[in-house]
Amino acid sequence: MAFFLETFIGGLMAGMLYALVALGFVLIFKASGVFNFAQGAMVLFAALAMARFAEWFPKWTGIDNAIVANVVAFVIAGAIMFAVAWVVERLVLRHLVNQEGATLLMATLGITYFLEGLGQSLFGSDIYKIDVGMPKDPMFILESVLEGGVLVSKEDLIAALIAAVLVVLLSLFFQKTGTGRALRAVADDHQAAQSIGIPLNHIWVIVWCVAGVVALVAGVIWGSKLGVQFSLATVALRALPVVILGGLTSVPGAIIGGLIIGVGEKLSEVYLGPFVGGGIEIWFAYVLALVFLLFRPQGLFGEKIIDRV
Amino acid sequence: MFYRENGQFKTSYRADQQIFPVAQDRIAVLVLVAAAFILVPLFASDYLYRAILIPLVIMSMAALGVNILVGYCGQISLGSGAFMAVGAYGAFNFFVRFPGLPLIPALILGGLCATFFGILFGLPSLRVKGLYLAVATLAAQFFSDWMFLRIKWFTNNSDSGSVSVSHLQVLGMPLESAFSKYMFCLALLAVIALLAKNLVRGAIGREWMAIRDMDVAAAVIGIRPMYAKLSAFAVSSFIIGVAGALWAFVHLSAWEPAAFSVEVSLRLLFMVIIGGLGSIMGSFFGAAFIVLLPILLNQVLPPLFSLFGLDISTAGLSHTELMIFGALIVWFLIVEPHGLAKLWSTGKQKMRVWPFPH
Amino acid sequence: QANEQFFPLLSYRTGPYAPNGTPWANGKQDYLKLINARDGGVNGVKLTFEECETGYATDRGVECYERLKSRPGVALFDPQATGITFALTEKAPVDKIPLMTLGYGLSVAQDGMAFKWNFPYMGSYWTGADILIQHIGKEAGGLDKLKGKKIALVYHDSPFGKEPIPLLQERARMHGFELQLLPVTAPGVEQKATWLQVRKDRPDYVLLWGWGVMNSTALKEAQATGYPREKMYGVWWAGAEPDVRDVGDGAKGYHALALNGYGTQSKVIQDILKHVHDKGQGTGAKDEVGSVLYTRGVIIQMLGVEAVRRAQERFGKGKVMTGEQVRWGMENLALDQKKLDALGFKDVMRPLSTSCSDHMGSTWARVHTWDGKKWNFSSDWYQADEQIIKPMVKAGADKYLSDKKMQRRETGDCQS
Amino acid sequence: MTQKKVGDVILDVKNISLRFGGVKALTDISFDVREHEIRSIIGPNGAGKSSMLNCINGVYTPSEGSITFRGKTFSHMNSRQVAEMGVARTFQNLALFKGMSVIDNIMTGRNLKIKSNLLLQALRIGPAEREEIRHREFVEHIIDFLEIQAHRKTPVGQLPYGLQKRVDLGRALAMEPQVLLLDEPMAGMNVEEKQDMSRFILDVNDEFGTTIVLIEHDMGVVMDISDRVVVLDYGKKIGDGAPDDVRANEDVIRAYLGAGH
Amino acid sequence: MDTRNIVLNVNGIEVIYNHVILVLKGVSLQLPERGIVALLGGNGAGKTTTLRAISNLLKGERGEVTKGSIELRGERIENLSPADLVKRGVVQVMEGRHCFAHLTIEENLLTGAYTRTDKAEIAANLEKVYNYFPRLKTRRTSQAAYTSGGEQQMCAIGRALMCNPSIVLLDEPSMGLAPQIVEEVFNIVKDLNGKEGTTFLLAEQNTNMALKYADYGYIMESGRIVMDGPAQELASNEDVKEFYLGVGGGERKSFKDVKSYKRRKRWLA
Ligand SMILES: Nc1ncnc2c1ncn2[C@@H]1O[C@H](COP(=O)(O)OP(=O)(O)OP(=O)(O)O)[C@@H](O)[C@H]1O
Ligand SMILES: Nc1ncnc2c1ncn2[C@@H]1O[C@H](COP(=O)(O)OP(=O)(O)OP(=O)(O)O)[C@@H](O)[C@H]1O
Ligand SMILES: [Mg+2]
Ligand SMILES: [Mg+2]
Repeated sequence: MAFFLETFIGGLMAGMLYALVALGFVLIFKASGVFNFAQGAMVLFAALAMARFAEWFPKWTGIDNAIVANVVAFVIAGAIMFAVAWVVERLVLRHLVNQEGATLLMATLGITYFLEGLGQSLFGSDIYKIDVGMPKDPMFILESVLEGGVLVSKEDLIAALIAAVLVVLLSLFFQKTGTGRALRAVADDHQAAQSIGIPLNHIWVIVWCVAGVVALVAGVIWGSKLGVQFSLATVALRALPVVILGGLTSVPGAIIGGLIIGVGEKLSEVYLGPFVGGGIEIWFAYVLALVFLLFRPQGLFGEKIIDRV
Repeated sequence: MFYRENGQFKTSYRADQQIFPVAQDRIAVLVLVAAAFILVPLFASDYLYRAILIPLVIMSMAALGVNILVGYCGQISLGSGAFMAVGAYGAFNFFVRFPGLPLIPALILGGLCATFFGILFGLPSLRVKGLYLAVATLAAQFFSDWMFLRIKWFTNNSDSGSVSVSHLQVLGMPLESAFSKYMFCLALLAVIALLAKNLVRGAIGREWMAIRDMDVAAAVIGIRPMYAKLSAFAVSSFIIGVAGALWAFVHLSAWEPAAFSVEVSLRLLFMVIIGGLGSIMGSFFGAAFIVLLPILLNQVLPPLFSLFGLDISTAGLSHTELMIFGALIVWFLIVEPHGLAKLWSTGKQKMRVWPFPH
Repeated sequence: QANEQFFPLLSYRTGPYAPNGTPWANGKQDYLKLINARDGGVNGVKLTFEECETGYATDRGVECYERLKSRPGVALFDPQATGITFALTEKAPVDKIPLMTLGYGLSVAQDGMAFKWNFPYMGSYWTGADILIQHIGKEAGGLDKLKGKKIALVYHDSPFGKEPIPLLQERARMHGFELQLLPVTAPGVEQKATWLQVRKDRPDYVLLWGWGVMNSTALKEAQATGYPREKMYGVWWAGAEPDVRDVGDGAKGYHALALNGYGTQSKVIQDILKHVHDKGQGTGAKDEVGSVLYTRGVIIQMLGVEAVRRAQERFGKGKVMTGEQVRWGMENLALDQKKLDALGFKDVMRPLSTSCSDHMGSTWARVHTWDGKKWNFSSDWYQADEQIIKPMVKAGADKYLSDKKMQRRETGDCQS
Repeated sequence: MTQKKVGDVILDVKNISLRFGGVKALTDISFDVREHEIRSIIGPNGAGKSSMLNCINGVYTPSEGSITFRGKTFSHMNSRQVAEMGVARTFQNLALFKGMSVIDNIMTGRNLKIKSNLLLQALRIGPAEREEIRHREFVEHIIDFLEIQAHRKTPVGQLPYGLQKRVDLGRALAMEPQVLLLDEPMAGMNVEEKQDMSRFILDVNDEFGTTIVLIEHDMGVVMDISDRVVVLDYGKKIGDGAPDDVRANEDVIRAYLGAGH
Repeated sequence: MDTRNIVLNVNGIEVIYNHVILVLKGVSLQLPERGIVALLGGNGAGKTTTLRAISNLLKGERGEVTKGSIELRGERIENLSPADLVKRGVVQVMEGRHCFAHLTIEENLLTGAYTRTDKAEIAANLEKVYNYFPRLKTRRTSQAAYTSGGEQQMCAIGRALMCNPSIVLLDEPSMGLAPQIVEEVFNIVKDLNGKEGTTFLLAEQNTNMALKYADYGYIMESGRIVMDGPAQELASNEDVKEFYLGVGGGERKSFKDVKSYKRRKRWLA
């Protein structure tokens, strides 16, 4: 029982961590209709910037205070993500207005390669450390009820809370503000949005900035968990089933999807895995998402896919 | 001036339905094919064969398969690597379990395994569409990665899970030299490309494209979405499977599941989009672009840097290569979102009106 | 024809394994530079090299191989990746170029009678696993004490990670411990489920068979689930600085195999610093010189160079050796302690001598432990148990040969 | 013009209702269509005209009611069955296959009639090729008929709107339908083009004896060429009869025509 | 034509799609302040292209203006973004509706007011649009994709009006609308023109209506302007009557009788 709970909670938290990355996908898709494959690379890029500036800042200035260094690094990394957003809009998106989804998808893959190359050449391809003081040791809850208690990772718990806060804020932004409405309009029809005066350029910079900041937060959390190095970009692959299960266009969907995927894959790995040799969680997550899609092709909370004649 | 279709009157629909109705096109393609079969062997070196031409030919075939599914039928798939893997391991199993089974039947059986796998993972496409489907096809990718690592039977119980083949023969002739490998792959590619072209310009091809462009309207004129989609999955995964088997048998000789990772799937999708969705020719262009570009950069950059007196570390070089690769992809998409094939046909259009600009 | 011996260097400085691949590649390069700078090459033969980025991908690796293999004076290839090794194992005999896979690659390739062109110098995953079990047994107070114990293998889900399994199963049968297999999907960024299982089953020891990010992640997850790091033992690919650096104190007490010595005190490293880095010719950062993987790179390259030197002894000093000649040199290496000392490798590695039937040359390793800041040796050298490994190698090699319908080499072939 | 012979009821729509959530798109609609006639459906925007067509050819499933085609009654059919029975249609918002050429678009209309299997098509030998050419000839007739010879090989996405409408018609004609459902075929055309289109419709009706169900907002056209007219408003039927009767119907004038007509 | 108050001046523009397809071959036209100008022509004449060129929406179609100039109140606007143009009061209602499929009708209308900030004004404007199109009000909460063709057309027009434009480029506003609504739309045009002084450029197929409401008309054919003049003059021109109004030679011909003959006049071959 305790173990089941542990796995379950562990799954929930892993799910929230995926959701954090998934959120970046959802944001950009929802607001521009672009499936941004570069989200993983952005997470890596942001984390690299954060890690390196936190390391360089004390060296340059001699101020040896971890908090100051982290804050400064976070701000600089944020600014860098802003610059990335701006450049991406200028050099890529602007020239691909009104193109099909597949083309845009490929363009973001191009951006992925570019960012991976740039990130590694600016910041190095070694493994770096982000230390924002996340507690690494576990805590135990329900010790009075269950023997040995239930282990919960403090680090994951904090990360999950941050993810939840981000989701609430972003959901409000999309549903309640005029800009949010404009963003959704852009996703539906670039040209029509242009025709009524929505400045695509600004919109895209805004969205990519927000997605960049989300990537930065994800990068900091995942980076402090895993260490910052290239493989960070591959967490995007783990976040994809979350995105489609929750629905490409739904911010809250990212969280719910994350929770379902997280729990599903952990339980499957722990309880089914041993019978088939283990290592099943990654495809299990995708198959799980696929099963949900068979019932709701637009994901749990996604906007209905409309085809009308 | 040289490229004109006026003056070439078609007197029968058969003539008009040829693959290349314009005589100049026909000649150009003939020359190309002849060059591939005759001219290339005259000067190609071992390196050119083994590191460039053979991978290029095999990847072109895989891209062709992907293009049928993605470009013609509009079902974006990120699981092509898995289809290649199934083709490779399928062929491998037939090859080692039936001693004496000739290579070509083994390849075809491998392709059929991939067909079966493709249909299985194509079933969700009946309900799931677009990007949702694209992501869902990754299930096939990760499942096959797992399957070939975990299920020992597929790898003939090898401890490490890596397998190898050797002593390949085609029609009694050994397939060892680079030249023979190249010719074999090229011949297969030519046959498959021809068959594929016939399919896409025939009734079934029209069904695929109809489903791609407007599925409700397609249903109204009597096209069954299920048949169209699954047949696209079947044909496409067959071709990809054969390509996968060739990749494993002829190019790598020994392989592990990582040889068909998700990276391969992505690159295949790349090839068809850069090359041009819905164009057989485009598959070749795309494969050439994606296969050759990194190699080219890798060889051209160092002398280029030293030319400008820049001393760049080897790591820096690799990163620069990655950046240029990414940037070029974006640049090509901007220049022509519909791919190199479209660029090609625009070029032809320009030639048609030459010397006038429009 | 220029009097130059060419060393193609396959490496990966980008991608998921770059943090580990980079120091390794740097060590290889720096040693070549050292030989040229200090000794003017091997008996006057200049050593040249070219690096080719594989990104750890098999097809890129094959392309690099095909591109570089026909350069004049190619000595040997070190593919730096298990997957590439598999592909090249099929190609090298045809091209007559030897492959050196120090500490990785196919375990069965130790059998030189079956694998004429493969040289898994200094150890394979079977010897590594064997030594770990010996060490654990010793720590537990004797191998018989392992009876009834549970040992988990947390491994990179790839041929690399799966190689040690047969040996461990053999050992488990011998000593009566239970072996639990826990695969981790590459590259290994998500291991929560694995460690939850570890927490549930509480194995007495965990063997870590990882590469790249998988290692540090495993250590962090172990910390997060409260598994004692002192009970964790890594292979030598999980025992370098990049694996523990960003875990810091969290990895304190973690043990791993050390295939080689390291540090800057050895003569060869001092020479590299003096002749290469101080001249501004160093390949990577100076502070990484002497690290675990860097030193391994240096060793690999030294063995390559010595093979050339050995070949020259037979086929003509001061000449450029062909791949076949280098292969002979690799097969007839005899580096005793005296030679090693002279080369500056005192305390960096154990003596090594190869023969026609033994392409490994040395099966020694020891254990080192991370104290939160640096690695410290915590055991003496062990040698893998020949009695267990030899039959397994023989059987494996025979299966390989029969699958391929090939024959063992004749003893006469050893002279060529 | 010769008097045309209108035959028996070929399509009988009985008590069809259709709702989407709260929206009642159609309520209890019944009407019939006789062989060889031109039957128009008119009504204000959102009245449910297109939805009616969608029910007939199986894109929507009506919540109540039945449709009888040549004596066989269905409460729901799938689009394929409808197509096999010889019902073709055009769409209000163009639903052409954008990436395909004009010829290919029209050829898709022949697909139901293609018999050779996948393998034969891949090899394209003997029967498969002959079949392809036979259908191609038929399609060329349609192209001649609709006067779009010049655009044969243009991708339809690049054609101006009016020509796309023609191609849409061509694709439906290629099915050699017995009943042809036309959803606003003349929207976005000028008078001259409407005249052309009317001529096509009348020709099809005359020469092939095709029954036509027409939705159109141009009263001039509707009143001139149709034999009988159904009027819908807010999903209800408010009129049915010969053009002149409908034109005089009070309800229809109020709901749709306005005083000007 | 009154040349003193030209707000929009299109000067000999050439448009090429995809680098090779030359569509406009030197089109010039002027829009006077407070005018209603009709742009007429058959299918494929280039009306839509002209409007796109003005509102700078060509780029998304891979088209570009290669020659000539477009001036808005004396300012060259070829290089402005569509959003800049909307800020300057020029808005286009695109052919084929282009409603935001996933947004409700009301959200669609509100996005039209993106460039405006005054909440009260926006609310008032919304009310005004609902007054013009009561049908929209009843469907306000339904997603645009699920409304009928005509409803979408109203939505598109209403959305453009929410920008509070001074110049509206209407591309085939009457397409797919019931006759009553068509009349309605033209009345709205007249109304806005009269009351608020909005200038209109109408690309239309419904020549009858267009000429009834416009002050001035241009007739296009294969990418060229072939005739222009005050609306009444055009309406009484014999050729126009015959080929665009369908009343050549006196009586309106029944659509039933057109089938036997066909003659087409082209001003330029
Ligand atoms: N994106 C495009 N690419 C290539 N050609 C195009 C494109 N859009 C339009 N054309 C071509 O430009 C010409 C003019 O088209 P345009 O849409 O401007 O005509 P129109 O007068 O608006 O016609 P309609 O009344 O049918 O809307 C047509 O021949 C058309 O084929
Ligand atoms: N799939 C759907 N989901 C929800 N509502 C729908 C759907 N299809 C149609 N409707 C609604 O049903 C009503 C009738 O629509 P329909 O398209 O049949 O009208 P129409 O008579 O063709 O109008 P128009 O002349 O404008 O084309 C409309 O109010 C529309 O919003
Ligand atoms: Mg309708
Ligand atoms: Mg138009």
